[in-house]
Amino acid sequence: AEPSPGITDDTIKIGVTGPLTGPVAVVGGVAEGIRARVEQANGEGGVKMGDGKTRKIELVIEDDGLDPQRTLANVRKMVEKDKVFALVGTAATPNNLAIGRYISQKKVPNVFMYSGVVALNAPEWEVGFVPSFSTEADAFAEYLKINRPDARVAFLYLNTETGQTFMTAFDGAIEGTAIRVLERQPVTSQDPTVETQLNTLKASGADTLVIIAAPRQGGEAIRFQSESGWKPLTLVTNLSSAYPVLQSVGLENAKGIITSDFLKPIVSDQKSGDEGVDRYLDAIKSANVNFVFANTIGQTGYAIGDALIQSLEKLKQPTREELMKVVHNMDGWKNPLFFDGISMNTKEGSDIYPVEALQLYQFDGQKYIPIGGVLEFEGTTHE
Amino acid sequence: MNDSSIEEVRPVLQARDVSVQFGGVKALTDVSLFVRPGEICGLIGPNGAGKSTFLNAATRLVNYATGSIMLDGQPLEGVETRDMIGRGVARTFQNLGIYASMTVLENVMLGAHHRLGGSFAKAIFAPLRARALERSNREKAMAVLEEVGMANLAARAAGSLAYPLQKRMEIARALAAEPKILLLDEPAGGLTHGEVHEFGALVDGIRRRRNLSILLIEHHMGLVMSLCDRIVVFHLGRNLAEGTPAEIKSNDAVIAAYLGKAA
Amino acid sequence: MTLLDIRDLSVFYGKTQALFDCSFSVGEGEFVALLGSNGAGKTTLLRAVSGLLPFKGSVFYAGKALDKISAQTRLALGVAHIPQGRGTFTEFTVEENLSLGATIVASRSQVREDKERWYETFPRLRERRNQLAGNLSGGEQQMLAVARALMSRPKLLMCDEPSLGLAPSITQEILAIFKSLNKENGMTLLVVEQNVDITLQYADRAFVIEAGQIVASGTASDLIGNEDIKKSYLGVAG
Amino acid sequence: MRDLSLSTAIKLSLFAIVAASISVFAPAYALQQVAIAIAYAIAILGLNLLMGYAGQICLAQGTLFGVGAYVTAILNATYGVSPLATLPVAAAVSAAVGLLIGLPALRLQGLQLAIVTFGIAAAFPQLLLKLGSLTGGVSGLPVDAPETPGFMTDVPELWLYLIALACAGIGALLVSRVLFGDAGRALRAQRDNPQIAQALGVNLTRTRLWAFATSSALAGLGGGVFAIVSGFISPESFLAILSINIVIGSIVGGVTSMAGAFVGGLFMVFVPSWASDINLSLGNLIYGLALILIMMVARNGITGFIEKWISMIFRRAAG
Amino acid sequence: MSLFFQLVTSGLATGAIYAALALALVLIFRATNVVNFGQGEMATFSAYCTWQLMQWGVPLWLAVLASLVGAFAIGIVTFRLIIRPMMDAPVEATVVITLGILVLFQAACMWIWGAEQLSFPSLFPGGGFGIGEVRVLASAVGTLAILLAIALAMGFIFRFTKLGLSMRAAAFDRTRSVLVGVDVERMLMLGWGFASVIGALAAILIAPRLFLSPTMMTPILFYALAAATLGGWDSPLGAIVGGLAVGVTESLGASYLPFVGADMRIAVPIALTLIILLVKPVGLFGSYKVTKL
Ligand SMILES: Nc1ncnc2c1ncn2[C@@H]1O[C@H](COP(=O)(O)OP(=O)(O)OP(=O)(O)O)[C@@H](O)[C@H]1O
Ligand SMILES: Nc1ncnc2c1ncn2[C@@H]1O[C@H](COP(=O)(O)OP(=O)(O)OP(=O)(O)O)[C@@H](O)[C@H]1O
Ligand SMILES: CC(C)C[C@H](N)C(=O)O
Ligand SMILES: [Mg+2]
Ligand SMILES: [Mg+2]
Repeated sequence: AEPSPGITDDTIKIGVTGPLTGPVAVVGGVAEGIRARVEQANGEGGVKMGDGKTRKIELVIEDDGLDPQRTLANVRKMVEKDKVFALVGTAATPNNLAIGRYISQKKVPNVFMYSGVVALNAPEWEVGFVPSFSTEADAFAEYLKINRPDARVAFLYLNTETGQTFMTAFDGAIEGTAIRVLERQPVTSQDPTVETQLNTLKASGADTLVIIAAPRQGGEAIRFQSESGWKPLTLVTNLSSAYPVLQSVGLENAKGIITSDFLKPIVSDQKSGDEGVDRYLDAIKSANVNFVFANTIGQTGYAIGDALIQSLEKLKQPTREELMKVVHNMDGWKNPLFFDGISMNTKEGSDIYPVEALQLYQFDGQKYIPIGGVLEFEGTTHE
Repeated sequence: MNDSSIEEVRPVLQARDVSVQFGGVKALTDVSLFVRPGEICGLIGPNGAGKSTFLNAATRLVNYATGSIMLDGQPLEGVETRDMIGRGVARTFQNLGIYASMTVLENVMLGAHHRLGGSFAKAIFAPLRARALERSNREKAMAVLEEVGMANLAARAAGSLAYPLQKRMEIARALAAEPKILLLDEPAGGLTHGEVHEFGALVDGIRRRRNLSILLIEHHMGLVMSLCDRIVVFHLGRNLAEGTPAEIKSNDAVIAAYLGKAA
Repeated sequence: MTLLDIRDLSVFYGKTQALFDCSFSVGEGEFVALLGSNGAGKTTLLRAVSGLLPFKGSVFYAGKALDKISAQTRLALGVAHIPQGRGTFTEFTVEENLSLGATIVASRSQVREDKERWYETFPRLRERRNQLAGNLSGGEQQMLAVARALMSRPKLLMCDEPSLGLAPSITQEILAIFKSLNKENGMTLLVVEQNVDITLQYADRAFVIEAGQIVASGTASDLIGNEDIKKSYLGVAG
Repeated sequence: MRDLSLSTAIKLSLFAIVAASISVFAPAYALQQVAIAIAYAIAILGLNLLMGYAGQICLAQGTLFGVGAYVTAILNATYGVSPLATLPVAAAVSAAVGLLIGLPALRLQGLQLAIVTFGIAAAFPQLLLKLGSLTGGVSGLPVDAPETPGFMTDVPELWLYLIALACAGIGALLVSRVLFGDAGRALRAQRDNPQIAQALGVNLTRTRLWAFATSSALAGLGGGVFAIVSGFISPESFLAILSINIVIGSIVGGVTSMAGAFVGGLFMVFVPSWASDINLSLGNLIYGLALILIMMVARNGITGFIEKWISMIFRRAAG
Repeated sequence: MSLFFQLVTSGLATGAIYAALALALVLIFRATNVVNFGQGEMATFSAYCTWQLMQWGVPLWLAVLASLVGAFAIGIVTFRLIIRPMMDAPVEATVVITLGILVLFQAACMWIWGAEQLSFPSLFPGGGFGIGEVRVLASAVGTLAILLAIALAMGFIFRFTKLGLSMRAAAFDRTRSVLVGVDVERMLMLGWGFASVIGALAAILIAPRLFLSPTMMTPILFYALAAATLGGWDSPLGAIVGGLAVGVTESLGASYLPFVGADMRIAVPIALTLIILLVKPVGLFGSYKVTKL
């Protein structure tokens, strides 16, 4: 077949857009993580692709400040001017929604989006990456059903699709159990503080606090539950349970919180003997990334970069259609940063969510300790 | 005050027992004053006597606590500031009320605003009519500038004029409003002696041509005495005296309070 | 002894020249009037001397060349300027205005003393001491401007049209105050005025400025008698 | 007078040349960007009237822009109205909302008004989320592309660009009608000194409300165009920062200049991304420096700066 | 009922955060007639400097002291380089310039220290104490006490000292100030320096609550502006009262007004500000400007 735009015999051009600046610049870590993995691969000579040719990846990174309008502008420029082969790791839901129509029109793959929301609008040309928030909700519900079957839950939720998706799924999962939700309070990423919401949640008499919020507010909530004399069982979304967040809160304040993740916990920048983690540490060091090693967003970026490279290795023909075929038919792909037992699986036509398993962790004041086994939700991602 | 004189012709402007207070400061206490049609009435008094405040009250820029002010026999209570000019009261300001960044012509054209209405609706939906009005307004404004001898300065920025010319431009703007009565607050400020004479002639000419009533506040005694038909004197926010220039000039109370020894 | 010596002073507003090579001097302890019609350049001259405008030529004050000296320093050297249009701090109280007038005065007791003195002179200001200057009547503000300038106890007081907006009796009073400061404290005065007749009653000497140039000068008594000059430059009819 | 119409003619033809060459030389993706810049420019035109001439600082112009965008999107996505037909409605609804926002302006001035309106801008995205059933919440709303005339189906962006340009033309006409006449004078008069203006018979209430309404109508029109050109809108596009950016665009372009509105719109769209093109990690540093340096060099905005130079050159040539 | 008191208490704590930035805004406004939108970001930069010094092993108090001195220098340099050349530029230009300062300092922090939030040590003992069921944070009490002291000192200096009078005069009118011998540039420079110090102190006080990050001040900006407006832009004490009023009403409104809720709580300070301004357009403690006709 005719090669698609953006690919030559020795290079392939890939576009990344994300918020490198602005209030959620932490999410820019995705782009940085991808860059680290790609530079690593290029440094090792390039990617030996399925058609037998070895290509170097040329990354085009653009800053969109999380403004969907700028995301679209960046994508158009990358597609029409820079002629990228595909987009990877596009951050945040509204931004992916904004480019949906355009990428379907132009038939440009938008792979391994950094978005935890299920409903998108160009499924043929997209594939997700991180587990949906509904998956995380299921995992939390699962934990409660076993460990606190009569939990009285208070929700602090991000007032976007993120929080909505999470709560809808959670409500569905606890149906028919003795678990009750007593109070829900929204937060926005613009809220200066969330004391008010937390006070109201505390006053509800709940014994379980579920935190679905961006790092700043999530961190504040973690601190609150330890400071306020309220000692609920605290479940925190992985959006705001990364080690650096806990550091900012004070590790002792985070003791006992429970979170779920598909990544291995990394709490030290020293070689651990785990090959995947060690290669990651090398990569981010030589790429001189702007996040710290323990940042899960950066790790996710690196994992996305690795997934990209794996898909290219399997690309038999240098076309965009072929790429979509590959990423829509993943069967148990491994990833260096994934927790053992979690892999990527998709099925063309029915399942575009590569990661649908989570591991629960509890923080012991120093590090995350896995609790229970991997929770598998393969093929069950729902609204 | 002098009731018999009021009977003769109805005054254009008549104030009775007007008091104005700013917080604890009593700026005016029960002052009365009237201006007959076609008359130039002088209003003098020491600094802080309340002259400007009276003008502000008469144009409804400040509220008066008691008393009444009537225009053509109509009470002004409840009339909005912005409607005063439409009722025929135009004024100048002691501390200059000019628009420094606009041209002289624009300033003068603003005088006719109350007649044109300056409505956005008209400008947007009836642009041709708005443009025609604008043209005729400009011509009239030029004519007024001609009348005060400032036509050659029409395109200058008002702020760049010398102080006395700015004051004169304010008069032109007031005239563009085609008022019945003109209230002038120290219009001759900054003029030299000779210029004051010339200025007096200008004001008198305007009054005659347009058959205007004028209330004139000035500290320039030569001008006031030569120009005014009648003079009212305020002191400490009250009426002190009233009379013809000759009477005022020789009024001991006025000399003591205001004129000083060598008037 | 000459206190203020102005030589070939030229001032430009952008490209337009307002003063052309003006030269004159004011002796210490003199009361000098600067006369001239509108737009002659009187204000410009004062602004140049007090440091509000840059100039060409030279201005010496007590033997010092002023061109490199900042406005603050000029004030400290004793040059005070009461600007046209008063320049009071309208959003400050009368009292604060007087305090500001004494910015360069270090001695608190002197400030207190002087305030008392000017309140004595202008009882109106005392009545209004806690009122905002902007709410004063025009003439009251003029009094305040004068009192404020005197708070720094200047050696050379330049006053731009003090009579503007003042009642005749107050004009006389202020000129009389100037005169007595001049006589008793030896303060040098340079007063710009339109009100020629009254000014010449108090001044020792006068210069006439016209279209940016000094066109005449003389003692006050000379000028009062000189109908020619009065007619052609000062517009005083008969 | 003749001078004035001559310079207007020169400006207009210059504008036409620029507009035409953009449509010829700009690649499709850039053309769409330019169309978005023009949508912002329409809102800036309104803000210039309000801020530059009426002297009222409104930090909610982005909100009114958003109202317009949502009116267009809702009418189109929910009720199937053809996109272009929604534009007058978008302008009208925004005008009405603008009147409401303008009410406090009758009593508040300057800084105080700026801050109250800024608050409204900050609350707007939350309100959009709260009214999710109407606005589509965080997922936003799609907008149909307007039907492209046959001969340009290859470059639908060109059609979008022309639509934006036409709307901007209407906006500019509207503003010029208001500004160059008695209404405009009254507007400036109440800005420079409201008390004197009142004494001259200016109805402050009416003048200010009209200024708000006109400005908001233009914001709404711009927003509608924005929705059409983007094809998709969501609350994230109308955060408080948008209102700030519109104000920046207005000032950088020149608050009292109509051409400045276009400069400002282009500035808003292109300069931040150029800055990050220069160096990805220093993008905002460069942008911040650019803001400061531009204002230091061109304190009356870019058009003010250019006009100063042009008139200087003319004067040189003449004298 | 205990929820009510808890909401009031934590509203006060949050209000103290708003008041801190508002105080710096009011100071610079009073001293230079400029609303410095970048004040918060300049302050964040100083807080990062403190953090950095501590990373290098400097003890907290010394680090704070050093950064406050540094903040003074930053204020002065900003004035010299950016503001002084623009002293007689139109106000719009200044608005963009201060927004430029905001962007610049935020970008600088992000470039040097990254986007991640960091923990910042509190000047006060951690935790708090309970009054009945109500929990009071020691840091909130401490912050408020310091702010109050600063506001009173500022008010005193502005009103009763020669320096304060001169600073106000310089902000009011340059020419007039020059004529009475006020060193205008120096006053404005001091204004920038002091405001920068107060801002830095504010940032150091509130960073422990907000976590240190380049954008920590951004969400506060509107609330601080509202607080300053509510209190009246020329009153330091007003800034504190305004900040606390905003904090408490917002906290109560978010909990007790169901149609507002936590997601629309920003409507509460807007409404409060609007109502107060409609009654008193210059704010609670603001003074009216005068125009004599
Ligand atoms: N807004 C105000 N607040 C407080 N006092 C005021 C206000 N306006 C005027 N006054 C006071 O009222 C008195 C009268 O002032 P007004 O301006 O009417 O005097 P005037 O007769 O015009 O004096 P002048 O000849 O000096 O202009 C003055 O003592 C002044 O201080
Ligand atoms: N800021 C300025 N810009 C340009 N030209 C100016 C400026 N100020 C004054 N001029 C011009 O300089 C000349 C001298 O003005 P100046 O104010 O010194 O005159 P004056 O003698 O004080 O007049 P008046 O009696 O009206 O106060 C005038 O022609 C005036 O137009
Ligand atoms: C924190 C946010 C950037 C996450 C975003 N709401 C998402 O959909 O992934
Ligand atoms: Mg008066
Ligand atoms: Mg003068």
